[in-house]
Amino acid sequence: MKKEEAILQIKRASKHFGGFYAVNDVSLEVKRGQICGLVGPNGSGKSTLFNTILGLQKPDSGDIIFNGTRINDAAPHQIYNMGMVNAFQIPHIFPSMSVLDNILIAARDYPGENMIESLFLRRKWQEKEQKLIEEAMEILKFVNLDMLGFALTSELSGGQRKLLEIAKGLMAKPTLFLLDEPAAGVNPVLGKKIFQKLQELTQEGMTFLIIEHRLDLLFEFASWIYVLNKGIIVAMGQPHEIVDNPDFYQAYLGEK
Amino acid sequence: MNIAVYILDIIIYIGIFSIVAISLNLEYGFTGLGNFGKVAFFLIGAYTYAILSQAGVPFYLCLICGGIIAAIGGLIISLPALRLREDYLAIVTLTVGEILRLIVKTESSIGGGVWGISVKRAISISFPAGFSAINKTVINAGVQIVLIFGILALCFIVLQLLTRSPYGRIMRALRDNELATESLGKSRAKYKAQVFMLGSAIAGIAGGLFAQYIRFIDPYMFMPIVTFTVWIMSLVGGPANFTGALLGATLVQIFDRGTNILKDYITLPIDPVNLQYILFGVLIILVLFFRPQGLLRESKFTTRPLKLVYEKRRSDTSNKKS
Amino acid sequence: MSLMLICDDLMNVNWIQILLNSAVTGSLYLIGAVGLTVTYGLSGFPNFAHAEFLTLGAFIGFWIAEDIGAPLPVAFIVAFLITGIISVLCYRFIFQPLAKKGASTIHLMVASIALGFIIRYSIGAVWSWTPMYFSIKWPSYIVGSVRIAGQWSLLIVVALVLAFSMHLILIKTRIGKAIRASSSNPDLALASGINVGRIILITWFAGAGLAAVAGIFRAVNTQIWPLTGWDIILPIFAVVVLGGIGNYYGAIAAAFIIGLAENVGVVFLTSIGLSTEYRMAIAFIIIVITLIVKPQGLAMLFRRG
Amino acid sequence: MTRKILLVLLIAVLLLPATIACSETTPTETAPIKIGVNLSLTGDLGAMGVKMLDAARLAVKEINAAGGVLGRQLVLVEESDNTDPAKGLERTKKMIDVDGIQAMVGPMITGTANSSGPYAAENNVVMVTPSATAADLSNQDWKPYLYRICLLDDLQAEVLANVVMEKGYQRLATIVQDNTYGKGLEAALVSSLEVKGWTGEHVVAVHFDSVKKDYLSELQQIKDANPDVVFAVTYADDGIIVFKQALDLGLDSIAWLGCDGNYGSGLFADAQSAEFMAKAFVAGTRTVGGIGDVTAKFNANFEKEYGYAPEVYCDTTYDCVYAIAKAIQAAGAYDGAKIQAAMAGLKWEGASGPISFNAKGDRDSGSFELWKVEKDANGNYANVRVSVVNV
Amino acid sequence: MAGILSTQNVKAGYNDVIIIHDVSLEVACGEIVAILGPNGSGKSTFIKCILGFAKLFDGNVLYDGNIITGITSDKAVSMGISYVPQINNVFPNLTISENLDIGAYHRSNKSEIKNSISEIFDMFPELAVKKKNLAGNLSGGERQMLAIARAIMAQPKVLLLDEPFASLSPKPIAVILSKLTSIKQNGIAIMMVEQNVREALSISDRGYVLVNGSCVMSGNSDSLFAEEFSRQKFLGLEEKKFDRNKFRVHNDS
Repeated sequence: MKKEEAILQIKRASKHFGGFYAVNDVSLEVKRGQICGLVGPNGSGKSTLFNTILGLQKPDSGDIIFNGTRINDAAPHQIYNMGMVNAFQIPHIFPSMSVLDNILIAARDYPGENMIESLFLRRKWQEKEQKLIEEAMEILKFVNLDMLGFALTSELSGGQRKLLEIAKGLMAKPTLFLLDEPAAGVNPVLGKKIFQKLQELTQEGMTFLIIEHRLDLLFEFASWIYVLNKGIIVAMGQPHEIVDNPDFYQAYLGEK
Repeated sequence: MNIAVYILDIIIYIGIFSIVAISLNLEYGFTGLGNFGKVAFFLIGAYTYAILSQAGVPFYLCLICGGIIAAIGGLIISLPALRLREDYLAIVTLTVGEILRLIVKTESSIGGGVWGISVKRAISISFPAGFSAINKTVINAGVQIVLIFGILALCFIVLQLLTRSPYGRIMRALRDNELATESLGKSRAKYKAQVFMLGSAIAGIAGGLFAQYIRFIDPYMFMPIVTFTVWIMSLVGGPANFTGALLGATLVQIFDRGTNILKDYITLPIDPVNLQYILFGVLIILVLFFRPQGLLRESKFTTRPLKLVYEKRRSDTSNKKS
Repeated sequence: MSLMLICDDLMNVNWIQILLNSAVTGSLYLIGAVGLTVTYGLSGFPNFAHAEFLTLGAFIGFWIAEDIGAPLPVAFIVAFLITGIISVLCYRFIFQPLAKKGASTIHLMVASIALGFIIRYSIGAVWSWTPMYFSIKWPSYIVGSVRIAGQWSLLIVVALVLAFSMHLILIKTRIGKAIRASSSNPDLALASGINVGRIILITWFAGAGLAAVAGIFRAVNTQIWPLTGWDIILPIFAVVVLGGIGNYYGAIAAAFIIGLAENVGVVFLTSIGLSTEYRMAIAFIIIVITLIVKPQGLAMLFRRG
Repeated sequence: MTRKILLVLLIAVLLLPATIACSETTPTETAPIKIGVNLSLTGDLGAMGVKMLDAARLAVKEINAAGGVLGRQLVLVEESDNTDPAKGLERTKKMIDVDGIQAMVGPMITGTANSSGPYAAENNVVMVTPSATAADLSNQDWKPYLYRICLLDDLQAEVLANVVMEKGYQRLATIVQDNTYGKGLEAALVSSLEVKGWTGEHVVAVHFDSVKKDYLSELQQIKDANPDVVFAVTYADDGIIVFKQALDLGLDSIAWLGCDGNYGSGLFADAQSAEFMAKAFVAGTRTVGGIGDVTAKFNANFEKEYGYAPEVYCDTTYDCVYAIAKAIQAAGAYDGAKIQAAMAGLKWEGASGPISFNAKGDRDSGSFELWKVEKDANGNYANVRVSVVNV
Repeated sequence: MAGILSTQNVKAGYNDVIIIHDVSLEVACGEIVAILGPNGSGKSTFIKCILGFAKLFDGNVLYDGNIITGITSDKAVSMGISYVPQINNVFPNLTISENLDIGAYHRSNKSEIKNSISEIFDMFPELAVKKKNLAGNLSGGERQMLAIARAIMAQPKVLLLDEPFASLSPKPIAVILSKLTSIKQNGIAIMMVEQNVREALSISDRGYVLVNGSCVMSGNSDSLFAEEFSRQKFLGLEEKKFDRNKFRVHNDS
């Protein structure tokens, strides 16, 4: 696998609401197999940038290129099926369904999700589903939720929901996984564990783009950081470079 | 005096309204689409059946066409309406139902307007002379029960299979959290429109069955109260459970007919019709307060493989213990 | 029918009279819709039992004015108060606890339909389904080519006074500002020390009271029976939706637009050879189109509402 | 779980007949005869149906006081179709299957007659309707089991057409209820005028929804079309609103024609409506009892019993009960098929005039009254007879 | 210095998630206290739990020496605690004057309210010019000023501000800073949550630093400001030693 290749490229993307530029001429690259961090104070445009990448909002200008394809105009579900998934900061769970159901629904290329096939090709999807359940169990084990597979999602604690949100993303076997604050709202030990897991997954070729306010964790695991402030990338580099970069502190602690 | 015959009539009504109620359960209970215009699709099915059967089309084609046209109607309404907030969707569908009724009422060229339209029974049997009226009625009712419950069983099985499949999982997911479902790569517009079409088609078929059983339809039969009645059935029985729809339809029918019969034997201080509706209102509010999920809950398992895994796991743990 | 003939038809119409009729219809819808739009905006669900508040008010007014023989203004006031209190009780003991239990919008809506059943058929049980009529005889005036009946002028005056005094209340008084603040930003209203729960109760009280006034007018103009309110609930919903849910000024504009649309609609319907029965459909189509195309309705024009 | 539920369902369905069966008493030769009544006691036409039910009860009371039928008392099984034909059929079935009636008064509305007809005929149950006037009903294959005490639309329309011809009106406007009754009479009048070679023009046709109850603009339409005669088909409740609003708009300068639906003191409940009718109505039609004192006696008894004067279709409802009683008497048994056969030969003087049936079971003789509204010295309004036309 | 508002070992969060762990701090009359920390550190949650907008699991809130734990916001306002949320902090459909009137909702003396309004307009001439404008039409800085002005209308003894400078450009920040100083001079205690550390510390008397829901530093502003070297500490990065050779991926970039 070519690690140097950029899986996601953003070229001069802008997004404004009224006169306010939430994302202003941002260009960045995420390389395959990398954990890439995106940091910045509140209101710096991180979430808007994420939404733009995911197709939830259309950029006003610029290009978003995923795996060599321009995805500016793709719908969120199309982008998902191309292999880019995300985990929300506040877990988007399906409370009336079991944990396993929550994960299974995230699988891509699943034949049973077509009305005709789910009715008339039952054997086909049931076989596939058995395999998917096994995979889902693996993933649950990976995030330590394997004992809760049949619990109702509404009964999970906040931290467990967070893990479930990540597990859902993994079920889709993504090539690029966008995470919005994976460690927020979970205890520090678990937060660290999550990042360790993510690092394990990079060994399998998965790529992560992560927004995280727990800078200690992010800087420990990420290999590249972009610092966003007021819609503009003000600094980038490896964590140790960022730590020494005055622009980074200016973004976070205010103008001098 | 033939109470048995009357019971058969009740059973047939239960059958027809169960079909409408399960279509509402499909839309509302499983997918979260609050369709308050159920009667519109019921009406489309009934009028399609009536008009086609007058033209001599065989009954099964009439039913299928009724379903298809209702599905098309559902698609036309769903395209713009399904992205609406749930209360807007409710108001829009309720209003569309009334517009449709107004049209068939005013345009007498469509289905006789206010004069209504006579409908032939789907299956009419020519009895040899000397058959008693009772026997004829019973046999006719028997044929109707076979027809209606056949279709009910078919719808029930199809929907049961559908909701216990990955497709059903997506439906439930849409109900729980639309945005999350979309972000998991499922086009919510597509799935919602499909479900709405399927639900409308089923309601349309029920409308056809209703028309051929009543043998006469006119616009006064398709008031919003029909939609509300179906909602009562669904909410009482359990919106996310098809057996619940059957239970709800049965309870409402028995309540309706039972109180109507009881009034002949009990002297009430108030008019029985008024009392009936007051009790309906109280019943719904009580259900919403104390049993918002209905009498029957949603099934825990979305698919059969999941259930098998669950059972296997349970037996494994119990084996370990022993 | 050719276009020429249609034009010819339209020339013959007494447009001033049509405008007056529209004002009458619109005034009634306005009084009926104000309460619904405010409670819809604040409580977040369409209260279908609002129709029954109209009916109930009409019956209470009828009872006071005809059976007891009190003058009409007394009937208006008593109907306003009693209906308002009943509405508050309904909110307090049905909708509020349901909302606290986490009932969805649909459940609240179904509950309101159920409450509507209870009130409507209770009225039917108490007063019977036979229509009744106010015995007051109103004078009728001719002004130029226009005829004005006494009850219409009263209705229009009440609607105008209501529109203006509501405006003053909302703009000038403490409670009015609190109502607007609560519907504009409920969380901040709470953080500003406004007891939003109490504000909601007040709007339910006043809204239902106004519905009662509208119900009496409807009854005076036509008849009184248990469906008095239900007969016009969909046009009232059309006003609420077109005006922008929760927007008072939008509702004023929408009431008169829909009054105009219905009455002018009758003229156009007959001139193009359609049944006047489609008059009902005009309001319905306005609902559907507004919700699909621009769910915020006219609210964008009246941001201050 | 599912199996349990199905079991419960089954038990519930089976319990219902058990409860009914327990409360049933087996009919004997001396037990009262149950006659069905299927009217609209709630819904759009509920107000009218309630009064008609009073008339039926009066007839039963009188018959029972006179010794009943075949030595047995009559009992009414009262059902309401809520002005919904589907409900109407359901209620008919209930009366036939649960109460075992062989004859019934009603249905009140044409829709319920259409929906209930086939089932009644299959079970040999006779329906005698006081008010379903639509001509179309005569051609149904189940028609032998429906007898009609009311006179049909086309007969009434002919009388009205004569008035139009005689007075020489040239511009006809119609404002009719948007239902079988209104549209039926309107169509019958127009075709009757055509047959008679009328040269005038039908300038505007307004079909109104009786639920809308605000007809200002519709009436304005009529006014703007400048007709010289307006034909109104309403019942009492909507009629009041139409007429009071017509007065508000000054439509009393035009001649108005009425029909049986807007006959009766119910329309005078509102003073403005009464004033308008007195001013504007040149004539209205309705079926009447010709000579004889049956009508007078009915009117007097009705008013004495209920405290208000009988309104439209009260007399025919009353006659329906008598028709059934007489047919049972003639048949010698309470048996639908026999009653149906006996009914055809009946001929008597009813509250609504001389009654007999043609081959189709429709009333073939009767008198129409032309009426007007007048204010008496005390300031009370009343319908006044202009003339009587026999058809 | 007696604290007008203080917290004792509060634990707070949402639903079942605890975000704030054992935080005790206080603000005294006529003092500005800044609560600093990177985003996600729980600052906003902390301020919200005082007024019951976030869930308080444990600990106490004291106001004027009395325990007011679990108070409802309308009572808190009438007692003298005003709160300015970070977003949606004005009533967009109301004019500036009306927003101020709402601020004085629990006050009854009309002439006093009138005086307060004119005082406010003296303090915020920018708002006085536009007093008939809808708040929804104001710029970000003006909105923030209005939000603060609305809160002052309640005549609070303590003003709680949630990130008053967020997403504002330097110029309005400077204006608001000066306004806060004059508010302080009127004897109102201000407790302000902010991530713009320098701006906040430039006017505050004391500061607390929250990282990951716990208070890691506190002291007077000058001393905090002086700890410029510990800026990593503000971001919770103080003990991390980033291995410069750990990542080779980007060496060439």
